Amino acid sequence: MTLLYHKPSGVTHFLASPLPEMLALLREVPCGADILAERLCHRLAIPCNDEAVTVVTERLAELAAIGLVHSA
Amino acid sequence: MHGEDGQPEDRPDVASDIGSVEAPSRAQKSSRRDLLRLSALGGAAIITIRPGMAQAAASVNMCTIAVPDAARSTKWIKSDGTLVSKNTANSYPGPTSPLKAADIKNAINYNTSYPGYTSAQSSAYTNYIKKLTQGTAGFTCFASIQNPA
Amino acid sequence: MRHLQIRIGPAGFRIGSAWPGPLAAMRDLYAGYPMPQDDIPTHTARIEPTRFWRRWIRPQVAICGDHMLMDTVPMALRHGLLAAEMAMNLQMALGERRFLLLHAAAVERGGKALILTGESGSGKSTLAAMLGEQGWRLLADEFVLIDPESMMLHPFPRAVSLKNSAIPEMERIVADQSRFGPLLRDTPKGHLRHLRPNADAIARMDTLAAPALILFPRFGEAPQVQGIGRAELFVRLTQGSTNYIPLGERGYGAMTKLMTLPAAMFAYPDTASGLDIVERYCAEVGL
Amino acid sequence: MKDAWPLSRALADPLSTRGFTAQDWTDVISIARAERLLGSLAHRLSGMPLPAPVADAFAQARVQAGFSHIQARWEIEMARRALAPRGIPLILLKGSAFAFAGLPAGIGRLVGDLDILVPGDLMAPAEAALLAAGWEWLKPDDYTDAYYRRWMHELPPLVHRDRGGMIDVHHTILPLTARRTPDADALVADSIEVVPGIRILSPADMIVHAVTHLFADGDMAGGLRNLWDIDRLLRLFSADADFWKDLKLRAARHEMADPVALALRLADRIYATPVDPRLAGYDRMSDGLFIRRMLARDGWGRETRPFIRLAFYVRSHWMRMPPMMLARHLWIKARSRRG
Repeated sequence: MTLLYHKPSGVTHFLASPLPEMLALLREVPCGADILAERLCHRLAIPCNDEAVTVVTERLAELAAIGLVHSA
Repeated sequence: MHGEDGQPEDRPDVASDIGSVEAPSRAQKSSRRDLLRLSALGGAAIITIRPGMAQAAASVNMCTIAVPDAARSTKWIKSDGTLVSKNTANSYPGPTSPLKAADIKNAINYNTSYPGYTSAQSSAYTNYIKKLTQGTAGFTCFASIQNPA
Repeated sequence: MRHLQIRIGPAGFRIGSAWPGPLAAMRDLYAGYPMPQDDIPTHTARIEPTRFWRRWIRPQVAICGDHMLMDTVPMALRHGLLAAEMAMNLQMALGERRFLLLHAAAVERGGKALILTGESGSGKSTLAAMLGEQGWRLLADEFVLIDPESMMLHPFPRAVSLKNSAIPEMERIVADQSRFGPLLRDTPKGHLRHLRPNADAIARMDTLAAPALILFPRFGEAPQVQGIGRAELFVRLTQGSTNYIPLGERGYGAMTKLMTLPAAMFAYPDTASGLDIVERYCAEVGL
Repeated sequence: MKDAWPLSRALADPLSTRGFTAQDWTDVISIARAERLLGSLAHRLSGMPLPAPVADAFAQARVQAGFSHIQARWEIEMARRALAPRGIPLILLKGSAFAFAGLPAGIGRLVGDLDILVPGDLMAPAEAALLAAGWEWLKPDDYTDAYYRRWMHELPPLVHRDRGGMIDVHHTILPLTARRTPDADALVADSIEVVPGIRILSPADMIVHAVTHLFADGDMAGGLRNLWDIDRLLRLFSADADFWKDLKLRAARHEMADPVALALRLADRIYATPVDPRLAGYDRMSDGLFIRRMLARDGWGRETRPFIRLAFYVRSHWMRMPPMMLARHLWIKARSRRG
């Protein structure tokens, strides 16, 4: 679990993996869900498949709902 | 999608302060793979800290909630907690007097019934209370009841 | 409006009452407390009739002040003292923006503070009151105030509210009967009696202490001790804080520092074994 | 204190607090909290030598206002993210506008709900976009809902299901039942872009809106704070040579000339706001009633003068509705309360 204080909203969140890893990757280079899933799998050294893309897409939506990421 | 911090300089106030609580991802490779399995979606990945005991410790157990609130007092409460016209199937008239915080707390935590009401009725009332949002009558009380932990 | 002014730690209160009775009880209970700094209380608490005739006819006491809550149940006039105490609590819980405020009790020894927290009924007040009579200094009962910058604990030695079985327990060990308020029967929290902290706790209310240990007691179960993970500690402390969120980044900073303190949870069947467990934890961390 | 006059004096002229006794300070703090003006007072008196407890209370009031600004800006940002992709501009009103644009009226002010103005023809898409982004109805009963949609100048309030923040979406600045009809299209057309996608009203329109809020919204409750907003805005805007001329034109265009004149006279009397006497007009007998109503607090922060309050409550309903509709409204409200 990673603890995070989000300054713009003043809200505290706990994030479970792989959300912190996803945020770290987006901070390096912003990108869409497909590419993010690939980069994440690469970083975690696991094979990338459709399931991974689905999970990343869902998790991105959760992050967007609390405002930690947003569409360009 | 973009990470907020990936935004250009004209959004200087969007910076996150991430501090690690417990060493993350010292997990085995198999559990790493689990992270990206569909089944992993079942569990909550985000816990947001909400106002806990937003109210005085002293006020806890002291407030009451009218079910439904005064403006909608003619409505009945369905088992899922939504308000419906009276005599709708699976619905009940509200309690004759507002429910007390101590009883609500027990009902939320231990599924107990309200004094004088059946368990089906009680669960409808509790579901109604759980749906209260900020700005609605009774929310302040509900927020103060929310159990620490 | 007839009223009383007192200072408790950093907070100056003005307590107004529509009736003389509760105010007289407050005066006795808070005898010996200092006046607000510069005679300027900045927290106003009031108890008033819910309707004007309710002052005389079946009196109903509403809990009011600068900060108020909707939906609070009016109280009987015989519980007016409790209503006044609750009105004071409300001012702190809803208004405090300098200190991080934890719903907890605290005691001090050798400059270090033990924080006892948990839900109502966990026995934290009783344990703190007991320790306060046994060589520890009582720092706070209802609210623990932490300065987010220095991380020092600022004493807030309010009268301790003893409930039910804790009342006879404390009556047995406190010799000075004038320290007790009237016995309030059948309040919404059961039987209740207030206890003024001892003279030392009041005289040294401006002497700060460094938090050293956080314990979560749980009364009424067989003795059992367990650790608490840091994430869980964080969540429990925030849920027990009345102003964590509105303090913003300062609150977060303070909470992450508190999170690094030694902490544990324990269950205990009676006060004696509870005190025993507390002392063992304290010995472990050199407190 | 017998009323809130020392508070309004302190805001207008901080040096007037130099003779304050300990009791005066305690009273003025309670009154200012009740009027939601403690943060504003704290800023007005910053830099003056203050007794330690007062300085501490003021510092805490500033913290409180500061965090409400963080929350307000975040609600604005989240609303922008919901509306911008559909090309709907966000025109901020009231406290959110002051806080976002950094106007002096925002300093120390508590900002509550998010109020936005949306062009009338974009109301439906705006509603859909907000619902999709997690805002929900407060689940009002059918009558209230129908009433809002038919007669009010806004959607029924929406609350965000996770954050709890409330948003009021207006398409004009007065209820359609009111006897005056502001020119909503002109409000939108002359609004000013602060950052891409986020706009505020033009200075003259902002004053006109603050005036509608002062008089039409409720029964003059919170009047001292709303008038303080007007004072702060007028002092800023009137530095522009054309401002008073603009204000006169806009007030006329929105059918608000009389209320604007009254607000200017009240600001002059209560906060010594410099106003153009040609717009303010002559004092009237009734001005004094408004002033007595707005200052009705005792030293414990409690409301006083119940008769005047009641009169203003009834008046506020008269202003918003034709008599027959008012009767119907009060009847239905009374029945639902009796339940």
